[in-house]
Amino acid sequence: MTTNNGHVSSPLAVRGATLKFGGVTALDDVSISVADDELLAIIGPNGAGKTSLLNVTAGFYRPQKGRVELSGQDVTGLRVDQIARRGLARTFQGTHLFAGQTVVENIMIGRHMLMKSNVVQAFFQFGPVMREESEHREAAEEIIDFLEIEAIRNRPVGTLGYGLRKRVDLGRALAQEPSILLMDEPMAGMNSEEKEDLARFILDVREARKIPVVLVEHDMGVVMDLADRIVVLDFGRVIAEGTPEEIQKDPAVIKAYLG
Amino acid sequence: MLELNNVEVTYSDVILALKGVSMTVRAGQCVALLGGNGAGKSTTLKAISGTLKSEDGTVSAGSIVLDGTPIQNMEASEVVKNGLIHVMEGRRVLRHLTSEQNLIVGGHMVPNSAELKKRLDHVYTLMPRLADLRNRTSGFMSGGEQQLLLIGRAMMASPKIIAIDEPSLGLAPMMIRDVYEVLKQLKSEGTTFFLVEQNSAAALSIADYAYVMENGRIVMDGPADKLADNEDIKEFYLGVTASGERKSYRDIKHYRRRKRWLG
Amino acid sequence: EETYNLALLSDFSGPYADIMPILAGGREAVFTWWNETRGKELGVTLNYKNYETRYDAAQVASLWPGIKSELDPIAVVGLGGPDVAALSERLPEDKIPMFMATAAYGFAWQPDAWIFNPRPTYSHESVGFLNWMREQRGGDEPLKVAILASEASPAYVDMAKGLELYAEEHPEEIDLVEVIYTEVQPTDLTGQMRRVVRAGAEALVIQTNTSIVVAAKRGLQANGANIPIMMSSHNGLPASGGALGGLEQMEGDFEAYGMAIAADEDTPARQFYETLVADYGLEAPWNVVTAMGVSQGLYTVTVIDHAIEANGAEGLTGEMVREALFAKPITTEETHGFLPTLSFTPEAPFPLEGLKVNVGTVKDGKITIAATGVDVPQVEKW
Amino acid sequence: MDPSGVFPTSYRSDRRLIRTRWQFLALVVFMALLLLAPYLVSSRIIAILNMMMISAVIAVGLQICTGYAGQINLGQAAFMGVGAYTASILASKTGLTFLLTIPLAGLSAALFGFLFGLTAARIKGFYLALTTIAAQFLFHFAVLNLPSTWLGGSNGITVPPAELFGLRFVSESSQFYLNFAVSAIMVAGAFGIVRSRFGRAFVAVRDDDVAAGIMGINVAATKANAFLIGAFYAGVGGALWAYLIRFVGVDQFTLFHSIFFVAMIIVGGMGSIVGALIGVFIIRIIQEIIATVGPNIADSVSFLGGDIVFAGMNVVLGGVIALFMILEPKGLMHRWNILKSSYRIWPFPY
Amino acid sequence: MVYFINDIITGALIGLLYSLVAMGFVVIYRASKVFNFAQGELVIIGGFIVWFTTMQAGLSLWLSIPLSLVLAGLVGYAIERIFLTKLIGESVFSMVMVTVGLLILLRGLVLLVFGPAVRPFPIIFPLKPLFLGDMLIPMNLLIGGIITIVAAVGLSWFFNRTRSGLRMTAVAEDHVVASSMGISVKGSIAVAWVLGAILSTIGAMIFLSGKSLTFLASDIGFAALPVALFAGLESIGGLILAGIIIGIAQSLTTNYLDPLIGGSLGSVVPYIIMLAILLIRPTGLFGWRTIERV
Ligand SMILES: Nc1ncnc2c1ncn2[C@@H]1O[C@H](COP(=O)(O)OP(=O)(O)OP(=O)(O)O)[C@@H](O)[C@H]1O
Ligand SMILES: Nc1ncnc2c1ncn2[C@@H]1O[C@H](COP(=O)(O)OP(=O)(O)OP(=O)(O)O)[C@@H](O)[C@H]1O
Ligand SMILES: [Mg+2]
Ligand SMILES: [Mg+2]
Repeated sequence: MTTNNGHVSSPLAVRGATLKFGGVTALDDVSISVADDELLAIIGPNGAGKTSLLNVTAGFYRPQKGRVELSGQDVTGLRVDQIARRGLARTFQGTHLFAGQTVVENIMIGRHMLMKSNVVQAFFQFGPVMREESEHREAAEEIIDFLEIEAIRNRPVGTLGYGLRKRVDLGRALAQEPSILLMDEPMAGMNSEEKEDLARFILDVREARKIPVVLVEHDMGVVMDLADRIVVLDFGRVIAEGTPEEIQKDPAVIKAYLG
Repeated sequence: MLELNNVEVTYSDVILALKGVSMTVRAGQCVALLGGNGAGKSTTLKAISGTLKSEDGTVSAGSIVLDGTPIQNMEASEVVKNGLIHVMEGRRVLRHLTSEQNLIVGGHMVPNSAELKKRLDHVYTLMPRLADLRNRTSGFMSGGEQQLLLIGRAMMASPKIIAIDEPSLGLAPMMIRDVYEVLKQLKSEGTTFFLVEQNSAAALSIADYAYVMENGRIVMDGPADKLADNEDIKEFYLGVTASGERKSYRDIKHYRRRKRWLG
Repeated sequence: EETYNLALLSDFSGPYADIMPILAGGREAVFTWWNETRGKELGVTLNYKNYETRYDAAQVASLWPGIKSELDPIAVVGLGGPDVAALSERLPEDKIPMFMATAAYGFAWQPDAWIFNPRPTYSHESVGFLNWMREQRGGDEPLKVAILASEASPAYVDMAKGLELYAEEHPEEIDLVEVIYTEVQPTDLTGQMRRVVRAGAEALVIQTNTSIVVAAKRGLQANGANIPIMMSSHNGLPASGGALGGLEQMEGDFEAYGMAIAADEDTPARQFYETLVADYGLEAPWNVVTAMGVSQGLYTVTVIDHAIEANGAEGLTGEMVREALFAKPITTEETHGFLPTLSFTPEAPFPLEGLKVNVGTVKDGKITIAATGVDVPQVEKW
Repeated sequence: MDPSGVFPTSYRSDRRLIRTRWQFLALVVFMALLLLAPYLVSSRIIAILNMMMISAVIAVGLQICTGYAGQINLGQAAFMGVGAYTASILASKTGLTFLLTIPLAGLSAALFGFLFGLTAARIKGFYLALTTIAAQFLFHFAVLNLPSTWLGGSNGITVPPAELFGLRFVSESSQFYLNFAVSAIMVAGAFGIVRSRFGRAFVAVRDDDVAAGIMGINVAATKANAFLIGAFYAGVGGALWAYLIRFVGVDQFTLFHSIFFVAMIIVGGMGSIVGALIGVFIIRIIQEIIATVGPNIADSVSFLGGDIVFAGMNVVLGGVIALFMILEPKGLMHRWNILKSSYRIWPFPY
Repeated sequence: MVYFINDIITGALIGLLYSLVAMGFVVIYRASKVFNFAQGELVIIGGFIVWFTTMQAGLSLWLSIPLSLVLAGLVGYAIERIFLTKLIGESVFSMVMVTVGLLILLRGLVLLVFGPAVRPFPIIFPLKPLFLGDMLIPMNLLIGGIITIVAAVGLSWFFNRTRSGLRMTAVAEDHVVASSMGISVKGSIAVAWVLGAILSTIGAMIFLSGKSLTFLASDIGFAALPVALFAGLESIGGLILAGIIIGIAQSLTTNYLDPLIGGSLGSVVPYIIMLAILLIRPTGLFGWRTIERV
């Protein structure tokens, strides 16, 4: 992708982000950039700042220093929903699903920002609203099909096990038709069969949507197999960056993380 | 020590989540419970610890006996007084309290402050990371840090039996090793464990006996080492092929999926 | 033998629940008395039924159609503001008059009313009292007055507003030195009372409620002052004295309203009360609330009496009852001295001419009549 | 609702509120009965129905704001008051037809609600509940202290009856049709709103406003919208109220009235339009029963004395609310939903 | 000037009375996360208990005051047992809503049991004010202020420094987690209501001493609420500052602004101040900040 002033811009770039909470430095001058259609993994010990990095990217935290760019546009300081509307979707560490709502409803909420009807139309339930509902419902069902969660379609999410919730979480993010997807520990709480499934889903998403994915994950098997490139954080700093092979051999990474 | 006989659990009076589960945990043992998503593992733990009520669930049949006392549908705080602590999933720390206050609350039944201090030190030596974080507001800690705190908090009560839900969830590889070291240590000190895990390899490495649950029923059980050799377990839970190699996630076959997306 | 129905609106569970049983007892005893005396002569029985309004306009509005279809009353015996609010537009349509017990409110001061008060507005009553007090004091100076009101209810605001306007237009009579707004159960009025004392107030008008009287009294006592307080019927001397722990605490304070004072003296009103107690099952004590209920009952039955006289015992309608009210004054004899002679006109819901108030006070720990038939000057509508 | 084994075949049918012919029939019969009610029952009952329909509009609005969007609102009576005053002033001073005053009343209440909704962007939970109480007190203060030529001050405002083509809505039954028409539109609209993207956004903000933001939902705007819509309903209800009582005064819109609206949605169940309707029905019925039966009890059991019976009103109402919370904390609709899902899976318990 | 200072002092003391009533409220919140809408009703119930033991039973103050506090505690306990225990395990929201029901119910019960009459309230604190030169300070408010400060310091120490306090805090954080750690949620909530009822009764004594008692006295509950929110729902110590600020503001408004505008701005001023502070600090001056973590 090229911007008008000519230089190549990546779908997502964080430049020199520093984030402090009181005395705690969660991020210390972190820069990453994601290439088109790339699967970038971010790894690092607990408390290294991985989630914080995603939060800064998504606009949930505002870095004290540094900038966040989406396709070359500076989005630092925008509200989360504004950033989401620019095509950034994420899944959560732990779940932040709407527990009382069913799976379909959760996914439909993901489509909220793509829908256009206004309150008056909704009140009178005429014309375009109904059509729009059906269209988006169809898209939601497609995602449900894809993630193979048809059976639990009408179950309230609060009654699902941890693993299924993560799948719904992914579905909801996909429903936003993002141009970049951030995933925070999607595999946590799954057995290896389920991890295989989810890995397949992630690969399929990339293939079908051609969007870059940023993945934070502790399961080294998953990370090494799926990632095109890995960034390693420790104490809020990037300590290594490279292909899976390089990272696996990096002594600093072994010392800080792999053990 | 802990015995479940034909336990059935119903949520909201309609959803039958456990359909006659029986298992036994002997004193000093570590028993692992494996199973896929939604199999009913967490439900089993909640049934034991009495925390079902908050989700509108009840033990609708069968009995749960802890050291001779029937504890099905008992008040959660009473179950704890009988010596069982449940470490819940979902990283439920007391968010506005500091990490150390969380630990102190965990040890609230400790009679005197000298003993409390001793236990705190014990936790800090086993998990030095928590010592660094002692004055952090727990709600702001990272996911993994919270997970550690939960384990530490359970230790503070020094229960006879710890029922723990996915201790390795969200922990970095090194940290998993450390935590399992801690569990082993506690086990050697005589604590009984009832362990629900997705990280089956880790779980089987410390467990004496294991149950596999699917769809609210126990489908397989046996000594941990026996199960670890089972073909199906290897394939689905340990992620190794029959030949003993780890498969690559990239090689998962498309044909296993029923349908391609946006084809 | 004819039977007519009266609908009685009551508040046993709202803000006036404390006085309701007594007030209800008073008016019901009058109906019993009338049925057994005049009613027998005329061949008419008055039936009545209580309806609980909770002092809530919604409840009144919702009850009204039922009252109409169930009772088809020839008159409504009302209680307070919510009844007026809910029914002021309905009664003219349904052609049923309503008779109230209390003083009137400014907001109901409209011509061609179907709702009537035997007493003028609270502001009329306080103005009448204050003028009397100024004459008692003598001299040409205006009387320095403070008002203690509350915004908790618009009715309370209304009471203050009328007096304020009068004072503005008659500076030579009343000098309003302070208008203080407080809560219905004030925390402490020491500071406010100090301002009143410093302003040299000679009278303190409190027509709101008993709790405010008590708090004001304590505030005055703390300041070592004793400014006479003027109260109205619903928060008068016995009620306020009782809430202070004894009438003697109210020594020198006043109550003033256009109705008989329930004093210890032997008055015609007192005698009639004794008759009701002795022969007609009245259980209420001799106090202002009973007096209010009895006077309400009395002028209601008198109007009906007049209506029967004019139209015969058969086929009486609400409209006839209202006409009877304008046709002929209700004399003070007919109400056994409970009310002055009342001459209603279609101009206002209360008599505009010949208004009088009575003043009661506490002397040596006893309620005594300080003045009767005090003239009320003309008060402009506010 | 479909029995076990019947599944929807299109997304539209899955969304449908009325699923079977029987349901449709039941609805038609219900509406027809309501329409004919003035010819079938006494005017007392019609008066009760009038009260219920007006309360229903207001409670449904509160349900959207509190039940769906999770913004606890103890100022609904104030919002209602704004609507009632707007309609009264427009009707009495400009003689505007009710066809315009009612929506305008809704809009002015919506504006007032929106202002408080803006605070909801920052203030949450119980803190917010208390700021809505502030709305209640400020409304009271404003009416009494603004020049009385504006809002009538302590005098209140007399309202001319609603009129259409020379027909005056003064009798119980003519008002019934006015209330019926407006409340039917408002309730149907509420169903539309809660099932649209707005309803989903409300629920999202209620359940987890952090996640909602990350889903691209503007959280602050959504909360303000919830207040706006809730207040709009209150305003419309207030206008109906003004036309019903034909006199508005500030003491008709107190904190206690707000509390009763909250009680209605509690009893019916949070987060359900039908629940709000049920709640209105139950609370109003209890009020009416006590008001009707009370005097008879007082008459026949004289030793109880009138005051005991009537003080019992609050005890019974409060008791019913407390009892509902204890026995059915999620409201009646929840019990109904459980019944429904058992029916859906019957005869297979799993 | 003297009068101005006097108004400030009286205002501050009235503010402290609000703090005390608010304290009952905060204590219940701190130990159970239940926001008790029926706080004003607890005050009148306390008031009626005091009235009953003194005026009705005729006990001396030395006997009746402790007895009233015990009875109030019992009433608090009973309310908790009847209405809240059954809801443990349900959402906190349900519990809060039950207090809305309680608000209506208790009002009715008070009417039913004590009737609606305005009753004299015993003179518990000397009626004679304290004279400081030209200033006079109501005795009940002065003593009440001292009691309030002592209670605030004590309770604040209890909740922040002792292990029992920490235990209750844990309950307020998360009922399920607390009970899964062996903390009796029931016990904590019971203690909270007992304390809340006792504090309300003390509040009633100061508020009503030498005045009169009706069910209208419950309005103080809504007058005190802004103080609690201003301070932040978790902060007991903060109530003192909040009460003083709101009390002074209210006193100055009623004494100097109201006469100018001819209205009752004083009664809404606490709410206006509260709104302003919440817009700046959404959880009050000292309340816990909401933790949002993804
Ligand atoms: N809002 C906050 N306030 C204070 N400290 C915070 C906040 N958010 C994060 N931190 C701290 O910043 C550090 C980095 O946290 P972060 O959640 O980014 O870690 P992480 O790499 O995602 O760890 P994990 O793998 O355990 O999830 C942690 O020590 C955490 O305690
Ligand atoms: N509150 C609830 N209401 C209704 N059904 C529930 C509830 N909680 C759990 N269930 C259902 O009970 C079954 C067992 O759930 P449980 O949480 O025990 O699974 P799990 O084995 O722990 O799964 P995971 O590994 O994903 O955590 C699931 O089908 C789930 O949907
Ligand atoms: Mg993280
Ligand atoms: Mg689980």
